[in-house]
Amino acid sequence: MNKPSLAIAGLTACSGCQLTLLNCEGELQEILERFQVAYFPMGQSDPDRQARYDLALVEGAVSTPGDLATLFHFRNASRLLVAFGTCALFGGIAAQHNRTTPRPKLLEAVYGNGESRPESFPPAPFKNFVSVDAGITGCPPEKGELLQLLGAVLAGTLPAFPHYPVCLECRSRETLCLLLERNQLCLGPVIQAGCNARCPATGIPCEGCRGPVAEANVAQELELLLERGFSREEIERRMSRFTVEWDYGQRR
Amino acid sequence: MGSVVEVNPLSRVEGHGSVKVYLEGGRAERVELCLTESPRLFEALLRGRSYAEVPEIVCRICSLCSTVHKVAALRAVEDAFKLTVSRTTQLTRELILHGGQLQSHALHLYCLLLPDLLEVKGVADLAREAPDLLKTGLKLKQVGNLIQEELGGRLIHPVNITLGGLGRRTSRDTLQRLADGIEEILPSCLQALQLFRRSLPFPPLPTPHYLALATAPHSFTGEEFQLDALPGMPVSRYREVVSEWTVPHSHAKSARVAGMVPTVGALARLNLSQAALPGEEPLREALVEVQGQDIRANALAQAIELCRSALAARLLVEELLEHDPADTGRPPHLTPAAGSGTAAYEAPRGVLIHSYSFDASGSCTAADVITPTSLNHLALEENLWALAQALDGSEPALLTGSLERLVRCFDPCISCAVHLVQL
Amino acid sequence: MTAQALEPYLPFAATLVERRELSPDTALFRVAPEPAARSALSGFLPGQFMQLSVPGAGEVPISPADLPGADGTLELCVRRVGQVTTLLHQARPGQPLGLRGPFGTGFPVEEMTGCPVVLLAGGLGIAPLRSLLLHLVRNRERYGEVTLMYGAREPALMLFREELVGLAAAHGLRLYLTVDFAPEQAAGEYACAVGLLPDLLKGFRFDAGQSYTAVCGPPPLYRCLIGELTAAGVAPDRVLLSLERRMRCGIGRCCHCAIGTKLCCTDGPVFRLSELAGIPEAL
Amino acid sequence: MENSAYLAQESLQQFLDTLGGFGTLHAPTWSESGVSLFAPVRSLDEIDLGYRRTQIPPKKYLFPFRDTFLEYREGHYRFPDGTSPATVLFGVHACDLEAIAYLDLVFLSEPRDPRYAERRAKLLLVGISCTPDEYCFCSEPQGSARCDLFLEAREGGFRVHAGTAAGAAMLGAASELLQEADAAPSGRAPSCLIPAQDPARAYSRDPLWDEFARRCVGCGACSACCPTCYCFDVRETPGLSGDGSRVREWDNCLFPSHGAVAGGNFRPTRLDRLRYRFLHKYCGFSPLEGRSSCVGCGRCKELCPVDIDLRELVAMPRGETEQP
Ligand SMILES: Cc1cc2nc3c(=O)[nH]c(=O)nc-3n(C[C@H](O)[C@H](O)[C@H](O)COP(=O)(O)OP(=O)(O)OC[C@H]3O[C@@H](n4cnc5c(N)ncnc54)[C@H](O)[C@@H]3O)c2cc1C
Ligand code: SF4
Ligand code: SF4
Ligand code: SF4
Repeated sequence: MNKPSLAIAGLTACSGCQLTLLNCEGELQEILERFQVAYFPMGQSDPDRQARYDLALVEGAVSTPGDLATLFHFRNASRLLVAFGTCALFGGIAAQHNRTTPRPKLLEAVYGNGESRPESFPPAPFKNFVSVDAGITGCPPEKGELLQLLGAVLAGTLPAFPHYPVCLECRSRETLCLLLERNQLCLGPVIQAGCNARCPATGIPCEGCRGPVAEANVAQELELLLERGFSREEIERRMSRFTVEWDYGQRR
Repeated sequence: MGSVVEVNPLSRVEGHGSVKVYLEGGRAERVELCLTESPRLFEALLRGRSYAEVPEIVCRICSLCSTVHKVAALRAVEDAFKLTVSRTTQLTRELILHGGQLQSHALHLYCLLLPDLLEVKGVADLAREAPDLLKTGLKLKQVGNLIQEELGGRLIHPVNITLGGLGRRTSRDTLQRLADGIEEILPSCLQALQLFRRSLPFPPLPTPHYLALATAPHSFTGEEFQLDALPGMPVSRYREVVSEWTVPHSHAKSARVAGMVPTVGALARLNLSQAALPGEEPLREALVEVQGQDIRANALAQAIELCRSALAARLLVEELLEHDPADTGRPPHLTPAAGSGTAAYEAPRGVLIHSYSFDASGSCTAADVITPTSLNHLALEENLWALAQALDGSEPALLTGSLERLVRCFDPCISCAVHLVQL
Repeated sequence: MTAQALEPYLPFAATLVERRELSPDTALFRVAPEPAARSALSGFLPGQFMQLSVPGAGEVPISPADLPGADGTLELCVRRVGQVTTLLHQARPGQPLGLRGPFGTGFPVEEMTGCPVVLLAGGLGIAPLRSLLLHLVRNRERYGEVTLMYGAREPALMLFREELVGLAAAHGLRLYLTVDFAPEQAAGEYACAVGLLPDLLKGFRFDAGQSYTAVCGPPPLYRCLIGELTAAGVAPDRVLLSLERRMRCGIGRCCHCAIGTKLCCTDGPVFRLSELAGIPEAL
Repeated sequence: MENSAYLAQESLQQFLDTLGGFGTLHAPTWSESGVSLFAPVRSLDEIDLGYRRTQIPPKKYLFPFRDTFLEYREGHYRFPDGTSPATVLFGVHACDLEAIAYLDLVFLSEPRDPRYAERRAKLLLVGISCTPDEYCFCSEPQGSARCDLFLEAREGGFRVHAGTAAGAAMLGAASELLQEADAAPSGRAPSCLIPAQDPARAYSRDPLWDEFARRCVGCGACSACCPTCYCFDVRETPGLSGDGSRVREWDNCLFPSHGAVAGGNFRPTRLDRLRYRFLHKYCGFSPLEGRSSCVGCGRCKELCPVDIDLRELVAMPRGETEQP
């Protein structure tokens, strides 16, 4: 069998998604054996920019003209483009102020008005610019889901990730519900599971790092939290930490 | 006519960057290090966020050092609120930082640097050409990560270490498993000393001005900086000694400390601190070897720290196992108050400073993060310049290859370098 | 004993033998089960379904388009819509597959003997009805008049057209083919009417009192056709509907396929209209 | 040995030690974070004898949240190796026992579910009397025959009754700890099942339906924690080396994916899904049509973040129960 060629790249991000690949210590050697690594500057010199890729894992949000060019390059050069991580899927941590503060203001706060101010626009997810074939959510993504994706691609298909909220995994682990029992600002009911409720399982409310679950009842979550005394402003701030594009009236 | 030789992108480093050498009549005229990572403007992200959110957000500056960013941010917030944490919490934080250092050094040494020693292009080649060495490195990394994941609840951007305490105390069973894991890798750590003793075939480079924190044994934090032989400077007054500015060609900032060009990281730490751990006799020779060396010895210094972290982690696990079961590390209830706080930590790559101010409602009014890579920025440029001059007239391929290797010696973390935060 | 009898979840081994394109997104797959599994398939009724596994992607319910052949092979007519079906469409002959079944109720072919039968197929609904049709044709003398009305979106998507026309000629079937729209009639193609199945049914005269009707097609089709059939006077227990739902296990456990309090996999997929009375969600 | 005996409270620890000889002892206890759960225990003081309800019911022993039930290699499927350990589940309330009896009907009817059957055969059930609280909606049953042993609370101890041969064997092993049974058992234990409902109610126009559909956050707690909910989803997970596994996992009728197919959804709205839940709980799915599967444990009511109690739709008075 031909080895599928693999590209791993990053846009505006913390490199956590790429690091997640390197964190698959037990499987990394097998991965490197089964794929032909064509582009992976973080781990391999002389990346091949001319190649065509069977699979491109691209992390990060799109926030500069350079990012956009890179994204288009990988879209055009790849059979399967995977939005790798929450930033790529939802904009992520860097996009949290998109709705509240204009970009130039943010830039000015860091770089002043000098010439060294980099060109940049509000960080946006891939789907605003190109079509993607699959996504792995999470900030950082789960190793297990990355491995599932790689296995599925080798098998000629894409992984079947579940689409339900964090609460299911949280309950199944028999942990205390922080929303009901501790009146904490837990976003579990509206967030995509797959992390096995990492945070609630350690006693920390879900901060929503995996983005919205399909057809979330956002309006009801909002009501639940308002009832518990959180201000609308605080709730929205928390919800927008990883995803700005919430429809707070959605009940679907 | 002038021409430019470029290394773009810098590979096998974390983040996006490039090096440009401007040649004039075949001679190196100028070297520019451009850290081109897209900025995420963390300062603006933090403005108006509550004290509780600051560490959660700011740890996303960088995945590789997310643990130490998180701990530093927590400490800075706690400092602002004059909060002390329980012994369990302290020990857990120290242990997870050693996990972080193990994982980071193992990654850098075995996946990013080793290909240079073996003259191959990267980790994929290693899997073919040196699978056993790679496997050893990955095993070390795995144990570091196991510590991070078990204690932090998540491998990157840990959740269990929180303001004033812990989500929950690590169970005895888990600690026992960690102890077993650490025991297993101790021999490999010692082997790393031999492996990374080989230095790169460069001409000698400028002697660094080492900068590190004065820390207690197996701790990562301290109240004072040490810069070469200069007397201690208190962390709380870091602004008086650190001067930072932006440079036109790079998204990162450069810094001087007390007017000097500092070098931070493993090499600096080992040159400045003498604190030894029990059981570290086998390290002595290597420790002597890195004294007074230029940045090429950073790899050996990291290997030494790999051993130290494993030894320290073993001690910490034991201490945690024996420590008072009543101390669960449960965080106290916090009432926000106006204040400012600063904390400095030794990240794997060197000194890291977090500093925040809050108003009476606990909302963040000022934030400042100085990362090791910005502290190293000037030293790195100086070294590049020195190397470019020494290699004057060489083939461009040799020149760029050598420059790239030099960059790797510093183990720069570009994504954090450009996310400096200052309000 | 076959593996099937032992373990309801364990697919028996099967191999892809041959594949034939039927339309741009649909193909006919000939699948050979391991010899030990043949006895499990011997009682197969038209309208029953199999759970087909494509290793790597998973398992999907498929109603075979014909009864198992003498050599034990099955014909599966599958449209490429998602993960499993796409992987199947990429498979080459020799590809190992898995099969479980047959499951569910089939068409009551015994009860139907002596009666006229009207088959109404929309789109891919032809797959299970083809196995019924082939059964009727092979036992032609035991049934009354056989009619097939088959509607597709456009001529290119009409499956088995030549075969159906040939069968009609050889066995005296009444065959009505219709398409929602016809872009351009290419020379040499069989003519087919343009129009919707329910409209076609409106003008159709048949012995409604005696006839069994079998319907399979996309969900919206059922409601329109049932209106016409009951108006024509077909008894609700002679209106046979082959329904589709999400299915995971095929044996009444996973509960995805519930229709009211019935389970599509065990009480169906072939239901009588009379059984579905009082279940608003059924159709 | 009689099938019934008296066990004094003081002998309970020794009795538990004896039960431990029949399998790993699991019992109601508390998690570190304060959740009531069934978990392995070593001694009596870890057990909460007066517990109300565990968050996750005993179904987790028979039908775990995620279960790899097939593996494949080179395209051929097989069962994974390994068998489940013998387990003594101590301290199960009558409602949860009733629920297991219901699951038995589902999974042990032909064709038997091999994974369930294997685990069920290794699970010994020891029931115990309960004290209903405000969430319970059963009729306060004090006993149950749907277990191997039942411990009915008595002055200073328990009346222990063996319902199966395995139960009798446990009694036999503990004979030294037991005394002659006191009085007769306290009447026949009524069933916990709440009455079956007319499916037409699922399609009623009651405005409460819309209110529930508006509120439900779709968290899935009600089904995940229901002792008789057993919908499962199946996922195939290819590995890196051409092998793979097929996993089944608790599914949940409140999730949009439950009725989704390529190109559509048979239960597109939350209202459709709540109606489904009503039908499954109170009307029964074929072949158990006409049977309620609600044992009145009260979990869904207690754990729903938005206080949805589907029984309000039929205004069932508390204590109205059905005799099976
Ligand atoms: C009784 C029965 C008989 C069928 N017969 C045929 C046939 O002869 N030919 C044919 O092409 N198709 C048939 N189907 C439909 C076929 O099962 C689906 O097209 C198929 O499951 C899609 O799977 P997928 O993985 O390719 O699609 P995806 O969209 O990737 O599906 C994901 C999962 O959803 C479920 N799913 C999606 N669509 C359906 C569906 N329509 N019905 C049930 N589950 C679904 C499957 O479990 C699948 O694994 C039948 C369905 C049923 C219920
Ligand atoms: S803690 Fe959060 S995730 Fe867990 S059940 Fe409660 S709301 Fe859901
Ligand atoms: S619980 Fe929430 S914040 Fe935590 S890892 Fe899961 S999705 Fe992310
Ligand atoms: S527990 Fe309540 S909110 Fe959650 S799915 Fe069930 S009914 Fe909906």
